[in-house]
Amino acid sequence: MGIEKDTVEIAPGIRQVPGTPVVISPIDKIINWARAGSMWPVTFGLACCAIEMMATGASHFDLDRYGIIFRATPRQADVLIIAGTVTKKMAPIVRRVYDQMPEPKYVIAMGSCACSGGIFKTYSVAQGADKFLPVDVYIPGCPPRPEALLFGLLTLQQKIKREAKKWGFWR
Amino acid sequence: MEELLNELKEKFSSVVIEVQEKDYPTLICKRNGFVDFIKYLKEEKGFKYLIDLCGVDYLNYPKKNFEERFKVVYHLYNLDTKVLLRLKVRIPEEDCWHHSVTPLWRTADFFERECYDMFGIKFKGHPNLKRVLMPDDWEGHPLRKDYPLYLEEEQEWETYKKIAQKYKR
Amino acid sequence: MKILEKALLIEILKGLALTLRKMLFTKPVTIEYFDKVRPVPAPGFRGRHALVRDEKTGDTLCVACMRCVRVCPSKCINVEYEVDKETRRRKVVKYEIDALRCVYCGYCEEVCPVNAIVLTEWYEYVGLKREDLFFNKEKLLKNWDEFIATQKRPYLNPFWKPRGIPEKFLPAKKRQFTGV
Amino acid sequence: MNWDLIIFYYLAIVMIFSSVFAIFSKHPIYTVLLVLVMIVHQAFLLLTLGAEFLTAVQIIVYAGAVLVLFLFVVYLINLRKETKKNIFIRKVSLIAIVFLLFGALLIKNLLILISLKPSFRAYLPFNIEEKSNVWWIANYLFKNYLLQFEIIGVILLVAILGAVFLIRKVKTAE
Amino acid sequence: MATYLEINKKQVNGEKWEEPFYLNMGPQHPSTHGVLRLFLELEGETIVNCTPIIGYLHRGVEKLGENLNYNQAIVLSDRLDYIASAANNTAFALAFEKLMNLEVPRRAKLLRTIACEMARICNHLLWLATHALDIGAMTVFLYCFRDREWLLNIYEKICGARLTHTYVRVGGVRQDFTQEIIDDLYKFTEEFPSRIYDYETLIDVNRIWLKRTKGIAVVPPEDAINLGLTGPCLRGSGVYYDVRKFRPYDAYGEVNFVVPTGKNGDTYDRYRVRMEELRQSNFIIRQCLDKLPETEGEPVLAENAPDLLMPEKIKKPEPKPVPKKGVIFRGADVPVVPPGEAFAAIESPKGELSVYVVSDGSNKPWRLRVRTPSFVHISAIPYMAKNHMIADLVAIIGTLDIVLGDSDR
Amino acid sequence: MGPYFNFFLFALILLVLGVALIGINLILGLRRYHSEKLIPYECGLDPSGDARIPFRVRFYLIAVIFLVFDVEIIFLYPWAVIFEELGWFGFVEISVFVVMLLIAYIYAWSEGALKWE
Amino acid sequence: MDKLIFTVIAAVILLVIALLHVAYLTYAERKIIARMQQRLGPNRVGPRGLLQPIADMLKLLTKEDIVPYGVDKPIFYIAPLISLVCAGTGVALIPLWEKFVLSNINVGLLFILALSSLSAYGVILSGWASNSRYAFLGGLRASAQVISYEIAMSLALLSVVLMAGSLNLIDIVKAQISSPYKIYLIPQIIAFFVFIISAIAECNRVPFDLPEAETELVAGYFVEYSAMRFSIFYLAEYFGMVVMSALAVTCFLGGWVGPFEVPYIPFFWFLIKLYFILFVYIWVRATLPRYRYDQLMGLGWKVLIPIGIVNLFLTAFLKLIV
Repeated sequence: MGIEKDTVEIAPGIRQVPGTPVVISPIDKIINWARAGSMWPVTFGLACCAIEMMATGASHFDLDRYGIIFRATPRQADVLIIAGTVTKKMAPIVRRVYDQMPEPKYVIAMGSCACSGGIFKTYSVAQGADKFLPVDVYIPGCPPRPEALLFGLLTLQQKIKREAKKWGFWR
Repeated sequence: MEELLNELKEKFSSVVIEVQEKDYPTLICKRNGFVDFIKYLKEEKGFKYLIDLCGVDYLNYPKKNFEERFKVVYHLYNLDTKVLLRLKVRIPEEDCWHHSVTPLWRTADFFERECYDMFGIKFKGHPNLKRVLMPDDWEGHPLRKDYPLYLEEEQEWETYKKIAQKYKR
Repeated sequence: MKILEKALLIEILKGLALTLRKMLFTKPVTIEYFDKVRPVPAPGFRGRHALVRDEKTGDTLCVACMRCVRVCPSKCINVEYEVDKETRRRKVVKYEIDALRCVYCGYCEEVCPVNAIVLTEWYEYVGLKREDLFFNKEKLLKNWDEFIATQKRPYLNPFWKPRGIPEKFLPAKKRQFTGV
Repeated sequence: MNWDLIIFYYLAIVMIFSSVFAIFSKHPIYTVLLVLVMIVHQAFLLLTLGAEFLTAVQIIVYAGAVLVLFLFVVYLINLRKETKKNIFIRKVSLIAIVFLLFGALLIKNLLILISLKPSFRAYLPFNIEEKSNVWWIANYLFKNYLLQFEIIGVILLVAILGAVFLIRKVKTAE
Repeated sequence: MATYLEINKKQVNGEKWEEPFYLNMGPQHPSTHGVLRLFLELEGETIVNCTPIIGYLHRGVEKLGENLNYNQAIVLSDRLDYIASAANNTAFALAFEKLMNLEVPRRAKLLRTIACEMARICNHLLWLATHALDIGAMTVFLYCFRDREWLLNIYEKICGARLTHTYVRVGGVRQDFTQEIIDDLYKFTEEFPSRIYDYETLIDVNRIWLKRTKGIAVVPPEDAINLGLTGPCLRGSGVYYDVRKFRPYDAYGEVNFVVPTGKNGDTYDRYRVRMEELRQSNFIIRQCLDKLPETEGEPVLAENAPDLLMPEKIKKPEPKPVPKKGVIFRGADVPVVPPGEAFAAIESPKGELSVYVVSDGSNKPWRLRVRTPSFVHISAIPYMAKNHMIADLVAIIGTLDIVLGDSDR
Repeated sequence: MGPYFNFFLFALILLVLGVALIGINLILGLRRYHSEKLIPYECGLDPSGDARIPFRVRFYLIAVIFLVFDVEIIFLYPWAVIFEELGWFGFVEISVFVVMLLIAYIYAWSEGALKWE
Repeated sequence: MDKLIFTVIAAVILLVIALLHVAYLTYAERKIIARMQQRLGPNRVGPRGLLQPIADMLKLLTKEDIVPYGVDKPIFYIAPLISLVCAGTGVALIPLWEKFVLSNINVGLLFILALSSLSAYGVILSGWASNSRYAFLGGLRASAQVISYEIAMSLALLSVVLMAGSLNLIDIVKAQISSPYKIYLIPQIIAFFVFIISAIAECNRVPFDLPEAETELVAGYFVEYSAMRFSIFYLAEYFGMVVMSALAVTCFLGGWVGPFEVPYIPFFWFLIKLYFILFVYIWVRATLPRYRYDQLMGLGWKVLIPIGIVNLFLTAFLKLIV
């Protein structure tokens, strides 16, 4: 997975990913398992990568196997897959859609254009979605293969599984 | 083909300045009387199909033999005789307008709006001449040659600038 | 007859029969990616960038001709070099690729006269930070090592020697090239 | 105090309060909603009397059809204007008086009811243990009140004709 | 389009009992095929007015193309109509070749034709998938993607990418087919007609499908020409016009195919036209494959084709000149590009895609104009959507086969 | 403790379940409100005015016709229950009733009341 | 007091069984549709994806619950509860077995109809309360659809009542057993057909899923609902499916009766029939496109209602003759 490699041994036998909590309580584990097991992205295609995103959802790659189903409204979604070029005209809308998603929410920037503007270093293209969104996973490629998107989603799952204390209103 | 061009040249001598034989026959026209000319082409000569309408900016073009800055280029097609005709109209920079052909072709609607959006050429007689690709409050006309390809921060569009600054990490 | 067909919903039943048949008698086409199957893309797939490691010197083959830098449509390659005063050969000091800007057109591997840069068939790479996908020379060489370990040698990228282009147009080194 | 009475008090009080609030409510939608509460409770009141069929009818016809009709009517009028005008507020004092009167009446009736010991079902004109409530209703309806039943049919016919006619009139006026 | 404030004013001042109901569809909407935004004025569920608002994917391709050389501009064309990028590549390449007076080898022409027709099948499959999904048939969507995957795999073998091929280039194609690819394609052409039959079983005669498509968005032929519709949308109205037949390019002059046309000009006819085109494309691929052995061994790139690294005419003084040893600049002796202009059109799967390029003699186009079918088709939505219901609007967007990357450029 | 009691008990349990689920959700869920999040959803744009504006469709007429039909069908239920006892008499009786309904139905249909706009 | 505790336990058990059915119905739906589309469906969360519904539920439990600006708060809060209670309570009335029915009411059939007519409120109110135009349109569509198809459904059930002579669901099943046909599907095939179509429409399922048509109205009446409130709507929808299928089994397919007795599992045949009808729901969803709104209303008013009336009179006539 590539994630095991990132861990650092902080004490004999205890490995930790830098920047994450050491202790993940059992309830955190259960919640994280549930969250990782049912990540619902918003149906939000912007450009070329949207086609590969659809292809990933289709029979050959079948996102449904990992419990990933697309929801049309951001209110019921967990993940925002920015699939394609974000233009400046579109940026406020992308941001609004992100804002309207309920916590906890994650962002995947799919493809070169979404990550950094790609080839389109022009007047009308936002140079990367991370200019205005907290991107969790960057997937390079133009567009990435469906497997790469799946790999990105799995990486996000791993990331979710390492989280702690992301629940409860009193926290 | 030749006959058509000669006929047009004779009949509309006040409109057609020059006839060029390039990959397709090209007529260079004047702005005045252009609408009548193109109407004649559409209704009498069967050029019913407007393939394309676009603007070209000739600022600092190396081999320029005319004064005006812009050109509006039309590609017309006759579906029966299979003739493709290119019309060019020169538009000066200081007096940047042209006649609209939207009443003749509904398809010209978006083309003209785009041309206005990208070059700032106003089309007189267009029912709804607004920007089509860029946001309404965008400054400048991007496809002009003096417009930069990539905007630096101070030239940035206001709305985007606000968002980028608000959520800067 | 037509009315009867309509009343009995024949065409709808046919559709239902098709879906049922697909359910019962066909196999799912799904590739169980990641844990069961890791598909190998076709040779020449334009994936993660790498710099070919020269087996003799352990360094890159790149001669810093700057052709890739100039051909790149998205301007994502940055090469810096210094000239060796004695041999008048160039030596690469810095070779950086911003993978997030790359559009994977494969022009760079095609123009490279010494087949130093390659877009490998490796697609399983993502970044959690933007810096993760900013490849410098070491990373690119490491990418190559990771990739070549999965390959049966000799490896020959089709774009190093595109099929169908007359050989005489290719630079000498490319012509003689038979794989790494 | 037996269960029947407790249930009755609950239903009666909720019905009265919901209808009063329905009158006072600023917003037409709330009015409809409160009337819904009232109707449902009324249906349950019928249930305590053993009138199962009428309960179902009450819910299906009044809650499921009449109130939906009201809801559509509420959608049709301009809600914002209605809420702004708030014509009911002016008559608060009047309504309060009526409410008090009704309250007094209610309390009096409640006092009478408390003194009644036996179950309400004792007052039913027929025996629902023997045959079901539906059977009895059907028996009365289709044997004793046949003419009335057919008249209902005519009334319903007129209702549809009237509605369609009205709509047609509106359409032609446009 | 009325803004928020205007609407409010209307509502407060207007004494009318019925007020228009405004609805905003898109840019984030499952059925607008990307980032199209439609501003609707409704009466009940009927559309009184519909205003398409585009530009949410305007990436400045034309401007960027003026800053890249001709070969690099082809990379941009991939991202215009990303569903059928081989067709876009071809359009660009044809215009540039016309400008440079290049003659493309016959084998390259055949390969281009195959690539274009594969792109057409890909595109129509995606169109059918999304169109069916919009109307509610989700299984057709997945079956189409299943078969599309097959073609994408072949594309991957051809040029190493699934969507953005950059396969066609100025003067020919990037590389030749291997025998494996030809075998794959033969297998595909044999089996594909049965797959089409599958989709037709599910929707073709289905009464719901017929109800949803027949008589919806009828465009009479005159209006279709006036609206500038092209491709299957025009042919669905019964106008016989196909660039492949009228101004043949590549190898289309030497293959047989029928251009299907519709009669009524409604959504169902357009659907039938596209389904028929799927079969025709399959047939064209088959013919081209049969012709391939004749040209065995030919180069697939013209001899005088410009190098990828097109040298600029006026060379900038470089700090350190490149050593010439062992490096041949192919095409370096050819004058790069003569000044002038060229116009080339192709029948892209969505309609007529034409490129108009003006050159000033340098290695970069002075003006690169792309007339894309989607842009024109979107401008036809108000006409087609009038007096239809919201549900029909979804079908109309589907039947026009819009890609926003194509329209906004 | 009759069947009705069970019925209401079940409804009550369902209600409790629903409330409990929402309650647990309120306890377990994160809450980070900010103004952007609470703007009503309209495809990522500013909403175009209040959503609840009068809406002219023929819901009114449909509701009236539905109401009448509903009442008629409710009357048919007791008839169906007692049908065997009534025999032909009941059949004729109800035929008259339903024919009147049908007249209204056909009239409404011919007037286009069932046509949806 | 013992009896009360016993009833509560019975009710809770019934609820748990129903909830499990509902939860795994979502799983089965995903799995079956996946197989029809030559996919695999959920298979990574838990063994064979069996924990998928639980993961979904848990995730939704820990999501943020958003109440947007401009919503009508009280109605926004209670609308999902109305939906859930009205859709779910029907389970209590269904006789799973001769001796197991939680609430054996004389007019059980009518009560189920009453509940389904009440459940329109949940939809219509949620559409109105959440200040969104998609929700508003979805709510209106849903309410008109539900009331239109209720008539057709009542007519279909009326023929059954005519055959059985009772409104009690257990009596209906018993009447079926004692009738020469064993199940009412044979004489009442038309009514069954009408009933199934209107049941699909009542549950807002494909091809009648207009209120929540994703490609038109984004998510219909629950556009603004998030986290648990949304999932309660979801639960209500699937509860509705289960109740309607169970009603179909009871009224047309002979309830708990089967060709042979299965020892120890008295509900066996009931469940088998129930699963079959639920499968039909899913099967139809995987195959058919969606109707347009006016066509849907037209189908209800102009096709199903005449068929229902004709069938009713045919039944009555035949019953008198035979």
